[in-house]
Amino acid sequence: MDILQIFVNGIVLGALYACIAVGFSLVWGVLNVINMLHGSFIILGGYLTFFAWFYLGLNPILVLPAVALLLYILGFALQYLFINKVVTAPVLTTLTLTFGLDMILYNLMTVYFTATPRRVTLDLGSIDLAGIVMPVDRLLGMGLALLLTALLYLVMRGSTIGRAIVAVRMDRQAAALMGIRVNRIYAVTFGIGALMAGAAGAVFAMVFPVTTNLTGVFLGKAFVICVIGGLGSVPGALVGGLALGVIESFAGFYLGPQHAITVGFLLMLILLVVRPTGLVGVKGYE
Amino acid sequence: MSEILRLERVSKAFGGIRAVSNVSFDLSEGEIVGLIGPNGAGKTTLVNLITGVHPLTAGKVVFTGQDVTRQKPYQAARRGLARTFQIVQPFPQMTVLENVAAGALFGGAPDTMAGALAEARRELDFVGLARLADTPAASLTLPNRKRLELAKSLAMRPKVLLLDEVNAGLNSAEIDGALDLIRQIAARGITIVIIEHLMKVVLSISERILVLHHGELIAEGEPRAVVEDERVIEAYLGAKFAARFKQETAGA
Amino acid sequence: MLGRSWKFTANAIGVSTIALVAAGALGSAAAADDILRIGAPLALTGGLADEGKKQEAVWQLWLDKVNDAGGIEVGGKTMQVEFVQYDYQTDGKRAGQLAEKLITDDEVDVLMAPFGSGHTKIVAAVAERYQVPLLACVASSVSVYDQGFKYLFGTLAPNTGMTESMTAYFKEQMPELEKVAVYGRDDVFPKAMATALANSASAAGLEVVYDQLYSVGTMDHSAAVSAIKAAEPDWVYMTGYTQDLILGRKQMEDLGVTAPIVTMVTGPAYREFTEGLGDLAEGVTSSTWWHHATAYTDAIGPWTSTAAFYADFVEAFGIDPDYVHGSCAAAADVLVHAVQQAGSTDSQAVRDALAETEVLTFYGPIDFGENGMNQGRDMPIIQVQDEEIKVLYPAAIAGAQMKLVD
Amino acid sequence: MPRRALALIGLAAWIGLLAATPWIADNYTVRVAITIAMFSAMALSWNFIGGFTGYPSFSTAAFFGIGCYVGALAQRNGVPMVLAWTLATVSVALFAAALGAIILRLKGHYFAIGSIAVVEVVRLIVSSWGSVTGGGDGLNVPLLQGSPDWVAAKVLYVMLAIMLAAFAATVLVDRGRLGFGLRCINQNEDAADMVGIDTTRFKIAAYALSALFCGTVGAVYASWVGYIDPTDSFSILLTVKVPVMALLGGAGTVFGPVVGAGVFVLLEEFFWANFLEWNRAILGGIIVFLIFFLPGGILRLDYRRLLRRTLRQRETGQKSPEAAE
Repeated sequence: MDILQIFVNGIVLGALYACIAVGFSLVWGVLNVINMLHGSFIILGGYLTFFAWFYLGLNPILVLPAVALLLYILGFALQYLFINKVVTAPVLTTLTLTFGLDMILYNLMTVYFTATPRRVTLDLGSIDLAGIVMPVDRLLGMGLALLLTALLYLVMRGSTIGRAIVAVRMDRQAAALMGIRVNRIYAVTFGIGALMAGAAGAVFAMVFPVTTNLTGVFLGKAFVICVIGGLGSVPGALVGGLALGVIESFAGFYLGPQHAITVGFLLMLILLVVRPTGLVGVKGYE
Repeated sequence: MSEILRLERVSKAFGGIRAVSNVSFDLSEGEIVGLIGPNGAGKTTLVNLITGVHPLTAGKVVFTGQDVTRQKPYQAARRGLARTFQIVQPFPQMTVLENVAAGALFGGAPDTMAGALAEARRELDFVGLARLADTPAASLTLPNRKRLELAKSLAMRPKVLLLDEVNAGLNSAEIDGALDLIRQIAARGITIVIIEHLMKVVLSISERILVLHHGELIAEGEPRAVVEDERVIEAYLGAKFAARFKQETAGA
Repeated sequence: MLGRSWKFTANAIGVSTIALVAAGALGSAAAADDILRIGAPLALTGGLADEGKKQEAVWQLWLDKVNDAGGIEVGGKTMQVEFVQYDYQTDGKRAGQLAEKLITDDEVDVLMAPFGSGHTKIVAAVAERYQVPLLACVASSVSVYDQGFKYLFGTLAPNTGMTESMTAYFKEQMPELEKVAVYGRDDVFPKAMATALANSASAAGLEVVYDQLYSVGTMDHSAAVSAIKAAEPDWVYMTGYTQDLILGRKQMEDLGVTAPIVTMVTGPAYREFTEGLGDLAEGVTSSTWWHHATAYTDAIGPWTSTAAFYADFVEAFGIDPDYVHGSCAAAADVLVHAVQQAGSTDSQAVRDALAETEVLTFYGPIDFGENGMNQGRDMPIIQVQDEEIKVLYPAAIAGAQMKLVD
Repeated sequence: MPRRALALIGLAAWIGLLAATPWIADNYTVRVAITIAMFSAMALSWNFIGGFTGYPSFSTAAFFGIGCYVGALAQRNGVPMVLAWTLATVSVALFAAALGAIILRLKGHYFAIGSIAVVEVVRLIVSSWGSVTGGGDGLNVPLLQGSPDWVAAKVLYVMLAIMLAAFAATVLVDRGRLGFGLRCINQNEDAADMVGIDTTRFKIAAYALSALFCGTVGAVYASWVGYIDPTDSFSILLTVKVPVMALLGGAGTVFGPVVGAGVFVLLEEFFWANFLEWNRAILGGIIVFLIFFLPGGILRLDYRRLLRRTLRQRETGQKSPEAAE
């Protein structure tokens, strides 16, 4: 009984986690860039959604596509103008660059949005299924998260741009020879990464209080999930997110909430060393 | 001549694929031995097994009487088991001299930087690269990179030198030069294993030939005997080549 | 309401210049004796920016009031007051560095500590080393004061007083109260409160059915909330930062925790909490060190009564003051009082005068104990009722009856 | 050679200037000098693993934080201060060596992520192990006794000594076998293995060196500020800032980290004082600028030229006996 509830808590949370990680994983997988901006992208998406809801009275779900589009544009521009210039440099360079860009974005957000926690207070209650309680907004969030993840998966597999992204990931030079404009594909990929972060932020604004203090927390989660699930694949992010959600949920219940996050990070370190391809074990973007 | 390296039933499997199976042979001090076989026969894998790059699935490697089956590459290098790579592996941003000095310092005898540099100079002279000592390794031409690779290995003062496709990509004049160099190395008392898939190059220089096919050692012996071996002809040489080779050697 | 808060923020940003020099301090040529310089490292940006800006705003209000009166009287002479502030960006290392800068570069006579027990400790170490008096108006953990520092004084009372009176009050209101679940953030103040409550509750004969901390950076409370639900407590006591509490309260509702008493420290003391929760805030109780419903009169300082302070504050900012505002303004009052007693800004004399202090401010009585902390007294218990903050206790200032959460 | 001599003179002058601050400036300036010495020592440390070896390590904050905690705990348990510092140094070096044996198997992005994760894991363990570390409450450390001026001067000289020790270690490594081996690993790890370099041991040595001085700095820092907590001790900002400093000056060079740390801290001070609200963004801007316009660092002296020069130098010294042979 208890165990089932904890498991359900974990799955619902895990789907949201997957949503955090999928954009990050995509960028890492295709561009080989550890995007330190990812946490701030999510928070930015969350704030934009909150303001649209609070001042304009718009439903967050309706706002989501617009927020996602804005972040896509931001991501595309950042990649096109900055990151592309050093995209083939070693990880130290790219990571440091995105960290620097993150400092700027973070500063902008704290000045204009402040660190005050904001939340879309559409409290939708919860569903009780044979004693298992599931909050409606989290279920909705989970649904959206899964939908977005599935959508991304389909785009990556089915569309021209998706195939181009996969081609670039597989072999940059060969892709260039085939006439793919690699830099544009990189910018599109980074844009999609930001788009997913913005969408995640919009979903989160309904569930979690959003504050700039949380950028680091979100980024940390993305790290852990990507390593657990395996880098650079949509299914990997999904598995990693769900696994982390369930692990944290059980660890929080049995070991105490103080140790829940520690267990996640420890697991990540162990997996990094023992099985760097992650649980799903796919190398390469699919 | 005493035995310096011995392989006993060495096998390696990658996943389910047997890359090398049950290979046994030994080398005597000062020998020049050719290891031949078609592409994919497992020659490079065998070199990797001897030098500790891959762990063995089964079998034993004995070097100067010592069981070195589980050694790491750096240990092999320090013991005097040096190798060159099919695809050359310089330290690209270091100078030619520094590249060779690295071999001397870590794989060879000298304990000091100065000693290593002196040694490196000598080896560069030996391979004929002295005038390029101060250029970055990345800017060398392919034949020169192969020479650099040789000098680096020699600086490690090897007892056994495994030359993996040292002639690949060279034209015939360059190959002659390289073979000349190999003879000079052998004259220093270093045991040499030449790994090649071009038969002709090996036959002229080797005292003994090992033939690898599908990971198995199918023949071993003097060049002449090996060329006449039915299995070798069938698996690798082809009848025409065997006949021509017989003619040529008979004429000589 | 939020619109106002935006304006408030904008104001705060507007005034956050590096130094706020008292208007009309034209006589800057006057000897240093004639100016009281107060230094304050503040978290104006970063995680604690909301708190830092409250301190900044209320001191500006206080300073304007003092300056309108032409300064303060010390030993028959009129003295000007200056505040020198720096933003330490919620970075502990910076806080210490800026405290040192204030002392050595700006030569302030006294220091005000920033928000929070942790950063107060860092600044206190610097002040102690330089023997400069430090007033801490937002640090209530005893661990801040138990290091034998001689120059540190705090206007908040110890946490234990708060948790004991709260336990007693709830038992009185709900005699069938038996089981309490305690869930606190592992951070200086929230942890101290959680520990203190667990102790007070056990001492009062309640059963503590859940007692856990969560780490900084926890994003989700479902595991803990499920465990709490299973323990069926009558009272849930959670401590943390506003974002933690909002999430915790929401998850309790989502996962069906039905305890009749929900206390969140110090949630309801902040408007962000009620705004972020909406209806879910209803019925949440908390304790606070001060509430504007208290009615002290004949107080020292520019505001002679709580009502006077409240009126000025609401006029200036359009919102109700909370305990941070009250405590920090009162700290300035106490400081001026000590300088007046000492007759100079000499740090040793001011320190001694502070140690002797026993006065009444609009915020309440202030009497520093042996360790420099304000002596305990009855501290208000508050509850959100109909989107407003009502005082339940002490009886003298109570404005409403306690309601149970349904 | 004159260039290197000039650089050495410059360094001596710089350290002299820092050391003189207690006599010529106020304590705030001394504090800035302490900060510069602290970060120089840490940037020099990072240089062993990040600069020489080319492993993108982001675990500096873990080493610094463990140094803080070991030093603080030892002092609280009555260990004399200097001994506590030594203990912290040794513990951190051992920790790094043990950890290195595990995570140095990773390369590139995986290593970067792993080394950041170490900071988080250690922070979380320290905060949840409340009975020993005080958890989120942090720890009070006995305050250094003495007048503020004396304390500031003392801390400064200790930090400068650590910085000098880190610099001396850098010079020794740079000239010696270890440094040469690390550079080989940096350029081609497989080839390094093949020429007889025990890459695992070399990398562990570099990682331990990159930790050691950070541990000392952490312990001294704890004694200086008198209070530490997990959030400030294990900060992600610190862990990125230190590599940025080394990059700013020139990673893999001998003087680069010192130049980078000095310039970075001074810039930070300047922006802090003048652009209060935007200083984080400005620092971010500096990083972006650095990546695009100074990819090799302020010191464009790359190590090859230095090394070649020293090699040639030694060689000429070597020539006469060779000729005699």
